[in-house]
Amino acid sequence: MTTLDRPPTSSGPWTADEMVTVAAARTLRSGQACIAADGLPARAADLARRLHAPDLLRIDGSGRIGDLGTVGAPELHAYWIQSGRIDVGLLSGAQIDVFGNLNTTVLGDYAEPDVRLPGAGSAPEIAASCREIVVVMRHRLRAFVERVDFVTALGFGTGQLDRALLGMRGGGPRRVITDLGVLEPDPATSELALTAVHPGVGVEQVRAETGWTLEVSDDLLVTDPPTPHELATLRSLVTGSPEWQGR
Amino acid sequence: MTTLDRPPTSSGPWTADEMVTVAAARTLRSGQACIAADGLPARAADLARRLHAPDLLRIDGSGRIGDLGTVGAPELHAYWIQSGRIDVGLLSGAQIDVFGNLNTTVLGDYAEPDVRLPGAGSAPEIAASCREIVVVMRHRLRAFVERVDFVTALGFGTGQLDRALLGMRGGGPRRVITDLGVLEPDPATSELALTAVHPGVGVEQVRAETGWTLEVSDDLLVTDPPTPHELATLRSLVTGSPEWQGR
Amino acid sequence: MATIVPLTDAVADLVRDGDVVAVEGTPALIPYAAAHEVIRLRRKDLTLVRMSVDVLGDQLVGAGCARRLVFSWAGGPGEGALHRIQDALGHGWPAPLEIEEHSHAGMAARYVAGASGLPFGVLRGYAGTDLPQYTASVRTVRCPFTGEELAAVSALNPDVAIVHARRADRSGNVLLDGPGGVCKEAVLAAHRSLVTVEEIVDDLGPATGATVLPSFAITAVAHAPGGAAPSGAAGPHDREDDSHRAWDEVSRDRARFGRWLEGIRTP
Amino acid sequence: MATIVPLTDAVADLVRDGDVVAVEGTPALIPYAAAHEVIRLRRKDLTLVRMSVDVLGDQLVGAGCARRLVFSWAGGPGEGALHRIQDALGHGWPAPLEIEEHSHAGMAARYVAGASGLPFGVLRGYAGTDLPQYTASVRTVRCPFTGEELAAVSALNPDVAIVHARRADRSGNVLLDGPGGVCKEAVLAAHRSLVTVEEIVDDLGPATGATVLPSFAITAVAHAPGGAAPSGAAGPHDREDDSHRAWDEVSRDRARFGRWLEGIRTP
Repeated sequence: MTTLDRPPTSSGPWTADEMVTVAAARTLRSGQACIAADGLPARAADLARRLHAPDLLRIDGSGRIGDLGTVGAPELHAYWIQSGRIDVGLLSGAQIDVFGNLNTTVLGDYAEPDVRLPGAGSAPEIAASCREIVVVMRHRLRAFVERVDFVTALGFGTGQLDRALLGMRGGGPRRVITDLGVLEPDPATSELALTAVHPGVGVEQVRAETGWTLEVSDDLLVTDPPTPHELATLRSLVTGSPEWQGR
Repeated sequence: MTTLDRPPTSSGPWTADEMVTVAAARTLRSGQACIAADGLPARAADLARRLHAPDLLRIDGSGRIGDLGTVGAPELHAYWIQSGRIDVGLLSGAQIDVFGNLNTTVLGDYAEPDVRLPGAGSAPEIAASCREIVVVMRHRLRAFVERVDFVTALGFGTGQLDRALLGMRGGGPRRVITDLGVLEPDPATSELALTAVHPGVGVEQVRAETGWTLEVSDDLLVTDPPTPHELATLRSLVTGSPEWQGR
Repeated sequence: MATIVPLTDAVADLVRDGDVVAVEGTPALIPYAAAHEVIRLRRKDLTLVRMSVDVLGDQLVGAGCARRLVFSWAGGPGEGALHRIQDALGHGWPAPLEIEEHSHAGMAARYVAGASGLPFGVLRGYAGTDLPQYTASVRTVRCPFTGEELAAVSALNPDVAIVHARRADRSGNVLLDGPGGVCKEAVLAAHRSLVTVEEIVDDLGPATGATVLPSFAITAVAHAPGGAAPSGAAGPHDREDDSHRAWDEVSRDRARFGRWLEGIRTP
Repeated sequence: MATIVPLTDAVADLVRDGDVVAVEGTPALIPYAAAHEVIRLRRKDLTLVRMSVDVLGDQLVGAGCARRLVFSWAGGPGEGALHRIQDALGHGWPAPLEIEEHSHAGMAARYVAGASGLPFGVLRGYAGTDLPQYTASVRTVRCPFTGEELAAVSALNPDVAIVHARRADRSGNVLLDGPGGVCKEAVLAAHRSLVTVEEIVDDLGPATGATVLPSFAITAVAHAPGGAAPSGAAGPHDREDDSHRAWDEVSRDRARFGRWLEGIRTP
């Protein structure tokens, strides 16, 4: 990443999804174990394995443990997720709020929803137990809300102490990577603040798509653009359109 | 079985262990699932499969499910034993008492035992959850006691209501097969009473080896002697000496 | 011991109006043939229990078989909706639909408890989420050693479980396609069970106990080659995506769905 | 990620005086080589956790390594006793021995809870037996749905777990010999773990996840061909019976055991 001097004025020859996927892949390290929802999160993990993290172990929601075979849903959730031994959980959602809580259940009231979403899947326990959570989402005003309509997966709840009070072992959201930039929890408040923008994206554009008063880091960075090698590798992985919904 | 007219005066050309094994095998039916401790109980199950119960499924303490492979100890105990789906549990013990409680833990006081025995193994939960329990033991006064020194596996506890009060699903001991005869719980009291003697065994001999006032069934039977076919089949299975200890 | 019976007879015998019916299966092996028999037999008032509700669930709800869903994920193609389920939830068509929703971890723990003869399961789950306030089958339990509070979920013991598997032998022992999902737990938790299989063979071949369901733990086995189609064909992902897209078209429209339903019901 | 290290270094690094050490393995694959390193390194004050305590446990107790046993079965050849354990229990030789005993079901539930990050496990167990009054790690818990009382056991999270397996790949992923026993749970429950393996290969070959321990969940892998001898040779049962009988002779007599111990400790 490079320090921001002035807002870049054009995005490069890559799509917003490609930028998100590359940025998410860069957060993963070799030797880690990660669990990634289907679609874009899974693709970010696969990309990391091809680029800089050949020994990243990817566990998926169907129980696949890397290339080592498959375990049943009970074992997946008890021995692998709940035990807290997974380093990174990659999640997505239809809504995220200032405290990084995710909603994949309903928009509107539970009993009379405006939109019924798919539901929880493994997200509540991934969010609770993985050492850290990386969220990938499209950055839109309807999705980045002050308070999610339904807490499907806990971020920091209503503030900094909630996770500890609930006895959670996982550290919660460490980074939210969107198609506009990167948000990270403020160490003092756990509120998500903007710490980087992608090339060609301005802070005001991010604020306009964020439903709370977005704090901006003093050290705001501009994400390094995807390298030709990153893009070529990613494009060799991609078939079909990515799916975003956290699962 | 034939009704007892007079005590037979000689045992046949078989050993006491063979008589027990044959009598235990006869209680098992094709289509049942049984779990049998190693040694004589397991041999009884194997004999039944060769004789009259080809579709008897034998589950063993190491997690073997018949010829269908092996499951881990957690699955064995949770899905197979605890669930209550096993028809017959074949157990043994160093002591048994009037209510069919079994001891494989200590003779004497727990803290300062006269004899330290191997311990519980899977017996407590087999005794609790199998639809019925068949006990095989050598009939000796030191083993057939009014009250076991330590309850390792519950029979009927201290009386007829104990199992129900503890919420147990399994029916408890249905039959105790010894080298002298067969004991079954009295339907009214759950106390073990003598319901059959093996050929050549007299009631007084059984009473002399029993540490409580043994009731004798009005319809006392004499076990049919092992047939030549039963004996030949058993002998083709046997290698080494049988082990009795409940596991 | 499982009996080996024709599929229609098995469904007619085992699935009754008002039953709680678990239908499980990894994406590659979904028991569509059995579910379509349920539709043909016009079973009604079912509670459908399924961790990941997908096209099969949409079909059973649209056909009016299910009045209640117990699930932990209900999603259509891509980000798409399951239109028949949305229609039932939003407009009560063809009948109102109740839901009871969980997380995957909670559903898995409920099946495990059911298969294990326990009344409840314990997990680190649901904490801080809004799920428990809408789900009576989530409570808390305190660790008798540490005092810590954990989530408790009530055991699932469906009236009947339906799964699809690769093969069975002639005694009714079933080889599951692997340890994925909760097929084994669903069968062991249920009072009755039906396993449809691709083939019935003399010998199951090499297997570990972890992926075998012994005959004595199953009620009925039905030979249903292709019984998981359109799931489970070679190249599962492409095939599944295609069929999902095709289903989206059918499901979007009540009339078009009605024609699909007529096709299913016409012998 | 597991590191692949020489056996002696692994044991020296991972097993420390006073540790709670789980040593598991089905009868065919008992990690004798690692246990003998523990003896050579004169580790002491260990709590040995092992469901079925057999010759290996007798050796560790006789050598003065263990001051406490947590187990659910402790039996020698046939109906025979484990003389070193009997001697420690009865006469405090070479040191007093404490015991904490369970049923197999309880021990399995304790390992599962430990591997699952839960503080306790629930089972239908121990009911009506005298075991709970001598075992602080058994209590009761009430079902928050039915009110029923069930047994609760505290989780086992050993300091270190030692198991033996067929093979590992060069990244330290381990193929277990099958789903028998509690090897997988012991490793996942422990803070540190050592897997000794017969061979280290380029490719583990076909496996299901149920029998694989991924490298990231293991601390160290040591190449120890024959490391389960005398268990685990071809024709395990005969071989085991023979070695059990031979051990009975050694174990019966303190002096003879002393010579055996000297042999083990002499490089």
